[in-house]
Amino acid sequence: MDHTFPTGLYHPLIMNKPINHFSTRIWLVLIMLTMLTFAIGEEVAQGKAVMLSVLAIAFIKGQLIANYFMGLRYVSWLWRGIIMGYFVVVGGMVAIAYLL
Amino acid sequence: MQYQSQAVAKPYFIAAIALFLGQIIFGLIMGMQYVVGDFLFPAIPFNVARMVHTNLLIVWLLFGFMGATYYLIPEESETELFSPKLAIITFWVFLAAGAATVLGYLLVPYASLAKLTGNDLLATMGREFLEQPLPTKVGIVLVVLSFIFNVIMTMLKGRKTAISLVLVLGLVGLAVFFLFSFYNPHNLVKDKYYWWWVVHLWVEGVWELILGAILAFVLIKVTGVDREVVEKWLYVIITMTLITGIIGTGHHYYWIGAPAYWQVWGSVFSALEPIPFFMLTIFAFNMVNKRRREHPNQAAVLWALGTGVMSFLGAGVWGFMHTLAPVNYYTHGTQLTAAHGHMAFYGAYAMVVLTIISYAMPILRGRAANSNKAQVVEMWSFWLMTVAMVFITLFLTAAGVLQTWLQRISTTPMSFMATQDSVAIFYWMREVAGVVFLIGLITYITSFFIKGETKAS
Amino acid sequence: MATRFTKSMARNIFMGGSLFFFLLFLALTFDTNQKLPKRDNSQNLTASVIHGKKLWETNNCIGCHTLLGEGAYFAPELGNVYKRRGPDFIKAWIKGQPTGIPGRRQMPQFNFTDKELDDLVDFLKYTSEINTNNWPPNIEG
Amino acid sequence: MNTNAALMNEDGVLPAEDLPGDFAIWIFILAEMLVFGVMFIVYAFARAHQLEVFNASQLTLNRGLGTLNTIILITSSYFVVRSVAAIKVNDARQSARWLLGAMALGAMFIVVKLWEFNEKFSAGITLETNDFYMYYLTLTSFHLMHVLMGMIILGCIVFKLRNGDYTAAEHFGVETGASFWHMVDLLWIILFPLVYIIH
Repeated sequence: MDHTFPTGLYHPLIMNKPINHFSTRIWLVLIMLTMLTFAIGEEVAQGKAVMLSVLAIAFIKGQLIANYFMGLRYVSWLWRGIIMGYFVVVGGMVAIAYLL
Repeated sequence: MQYQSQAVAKPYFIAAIALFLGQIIFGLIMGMQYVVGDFLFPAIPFNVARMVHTNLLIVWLLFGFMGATYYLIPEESETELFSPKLAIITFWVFLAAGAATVLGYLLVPYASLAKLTGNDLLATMGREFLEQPLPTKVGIVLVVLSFIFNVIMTMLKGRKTAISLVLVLGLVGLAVFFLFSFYNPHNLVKDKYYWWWVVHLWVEGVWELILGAILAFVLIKVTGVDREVVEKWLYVIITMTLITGIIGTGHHYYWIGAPAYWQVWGSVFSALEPIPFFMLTIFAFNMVNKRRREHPNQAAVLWALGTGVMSFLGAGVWGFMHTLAPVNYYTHGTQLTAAHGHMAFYGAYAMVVLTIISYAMPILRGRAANSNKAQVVEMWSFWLMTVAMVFITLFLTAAGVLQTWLQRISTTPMSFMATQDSVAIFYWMREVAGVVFLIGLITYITSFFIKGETKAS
Repeated sequence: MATRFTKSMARNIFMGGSLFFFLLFLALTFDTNQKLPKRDNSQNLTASVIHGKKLWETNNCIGCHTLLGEGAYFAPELGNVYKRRGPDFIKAWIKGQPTGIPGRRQMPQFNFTDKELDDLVDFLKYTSEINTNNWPPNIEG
Repeated sequence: MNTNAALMNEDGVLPAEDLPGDFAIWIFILAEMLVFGVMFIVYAFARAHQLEVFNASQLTLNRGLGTLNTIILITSSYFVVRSVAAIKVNDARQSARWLLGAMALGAMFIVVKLWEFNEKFSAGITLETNDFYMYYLTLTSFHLMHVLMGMIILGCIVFKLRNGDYTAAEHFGVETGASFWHMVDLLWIILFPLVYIIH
């Protein structure tokens, strides 16, 4: 299959440190969200609000990984939609099972 | 035909169709026995008719697969077959072994057959679908080994394509998993556990590789679509097949004594088994829509598309219907299983063999395609058989649902035989549909004898 | 530009993915084999049960009946027949075949000796004591 | 080629790109996600049937180790991002180093997980103990096998990087493997709160 490489690949920005700092920032956010989930778990708090907020955190983390780690941010909306839809459907079904 | 040695496929195809006819006749006998219990008793008891019915199915499909392989491997490898002579010898050995086995079933009481054929040395007989006497089983192994040897030697000296690689993987898997038919532990649970390694890993595993390869080959030929495109989709589809199908074996382990966690593994993976079949259907239609040529053999195109649709319905949808453990708890071992089995085997394997026969047979007989007249008759046979099979499946499904209700779910469950009497009407209707199927098959065979104007290949 | 989709990658994923799931299947099989002794009633595999199983096979009982739901669907489930009917009924039934009632499904006469009948019943008793996760749903099988 | 592009871009000037890695791995990723997704849903509904059993057993899990593993896996994913970034500027050596780091983290994940399993096994817990432990062990060990598979894939890529098979212009395989590794991370992101936290 014929394939060309984007000129953006050699974009001078890529050579710059700040790019990596950006993924580092995402990483930091993910770690903080993980700690938050852990803290909620240690509180042994029960209830719908807790359950929903933990799921919401998972959703955010999933989006961050999909968009910035997997690199779907600038890919066709279809793929982002699939991943987001996946989180919505699975998370939604889980929520339904817990709320029932 | 591009290579002289492809001609060895012809006797294989003819034998396949002849045995197919036999299978259907015995199917009709069994269908009759379902409603008129003492029909042909004691000449042909039900269990004998069933052995013949199912064993003929397996044997004719194997003949079909072998014929298909002998036809497509030289063309894919772009070289003559390693040994056409060996192919002919194995043909006659296999045919003789098959015929002797069927005659044995029909003429000798099964227990005597077991004694005569050395079942005391190594007890392998008397398990569903693996009823063959020991010498036949050994014969199958030898035939398949010589066949695979022949095919691999051919491939080694020629071009290696994805299609032939997948086909050979499927055939090797077929041989390897058949070896479990020799393992028959006293422990019934283990016996059943590994019995499925033959049965399930064949039909929901390696046979699907063979199916995919044959279908991909025919699609390339009749549509002229780029090989590269077809082959990478072939890989994707069979990947899906194996990742769902292998662990999907678990849907047979719910109630035979295996641990309860199989209900989760089996349900989850087998619930996804329709996906590869769905992809196969989409793929087949896509390829035909994107065709770059109008192949004169439209009957073959019809069979190819039919394989996609019917395998999706039979194996995919009808399989899914009762594959989840909570559902299967009630439907396990009812007519629903029979309904699924009929449409899946017809839709996936019978039809793919008929597809390659439809495509290859005219070429083997020296023309690109049959005359228009012959093709019209063949298409009629396609619709007759396919529609008849849909109705067989629907009637068996109705019988199965009612049976499940009366015998399993109801708070006052009826006995097995009382239930059978209550659903007899559906068995009658199934038998009628079966007769239509036979008419379709006879029409199919007739189409081979219809002359008319044809183009040279 | 188009998304790349190469045959070699598709092949690698096929090989790797299939191997992975096959290994997983083997691992589950290994675990199943470890767990089976607690479930499969194999402590009761006496010589007579083993002989009974052989009789079951060499007379092709599975050609009409189901056993734990597997087999032909022409005649009743026998995995729990021991619990449904008891030993004496089973023996008397086998001896009394075929019924010869016109139009009814017929079971052949196998001419078993009394010892053979005992062995068959032992096999069916052993089968009925396998832990099948409570299948069948009721005694009718 | 887009992981980095995505990262660098905060002003959205780049046009839509193609998928990072081969289309075939994405089909595979979707299939895997589907399998896990169905299992997650099955778990949630099975729990609804046996609330007490699930809630009681869930509290015995070691949430600290679960969190540690989450951090390990997220960090390994980050390393993989850095590896892809490195090969895009043609630094195969650095790219391989990041991947080796990710693999080391993967190994740590496995060690922590086995430690956790060992805790449970020595407490006499098996697949058969109750439905919660059955799901817990099934889901986590199934995921664990994916970590292992991911490590093998990363190992192959390291081998090829060292061989000089990948460059800034041709690093398709690196992205393909990276996408798979991120998926393993992504699934854990759901699995961890679902099995360890939410009750």
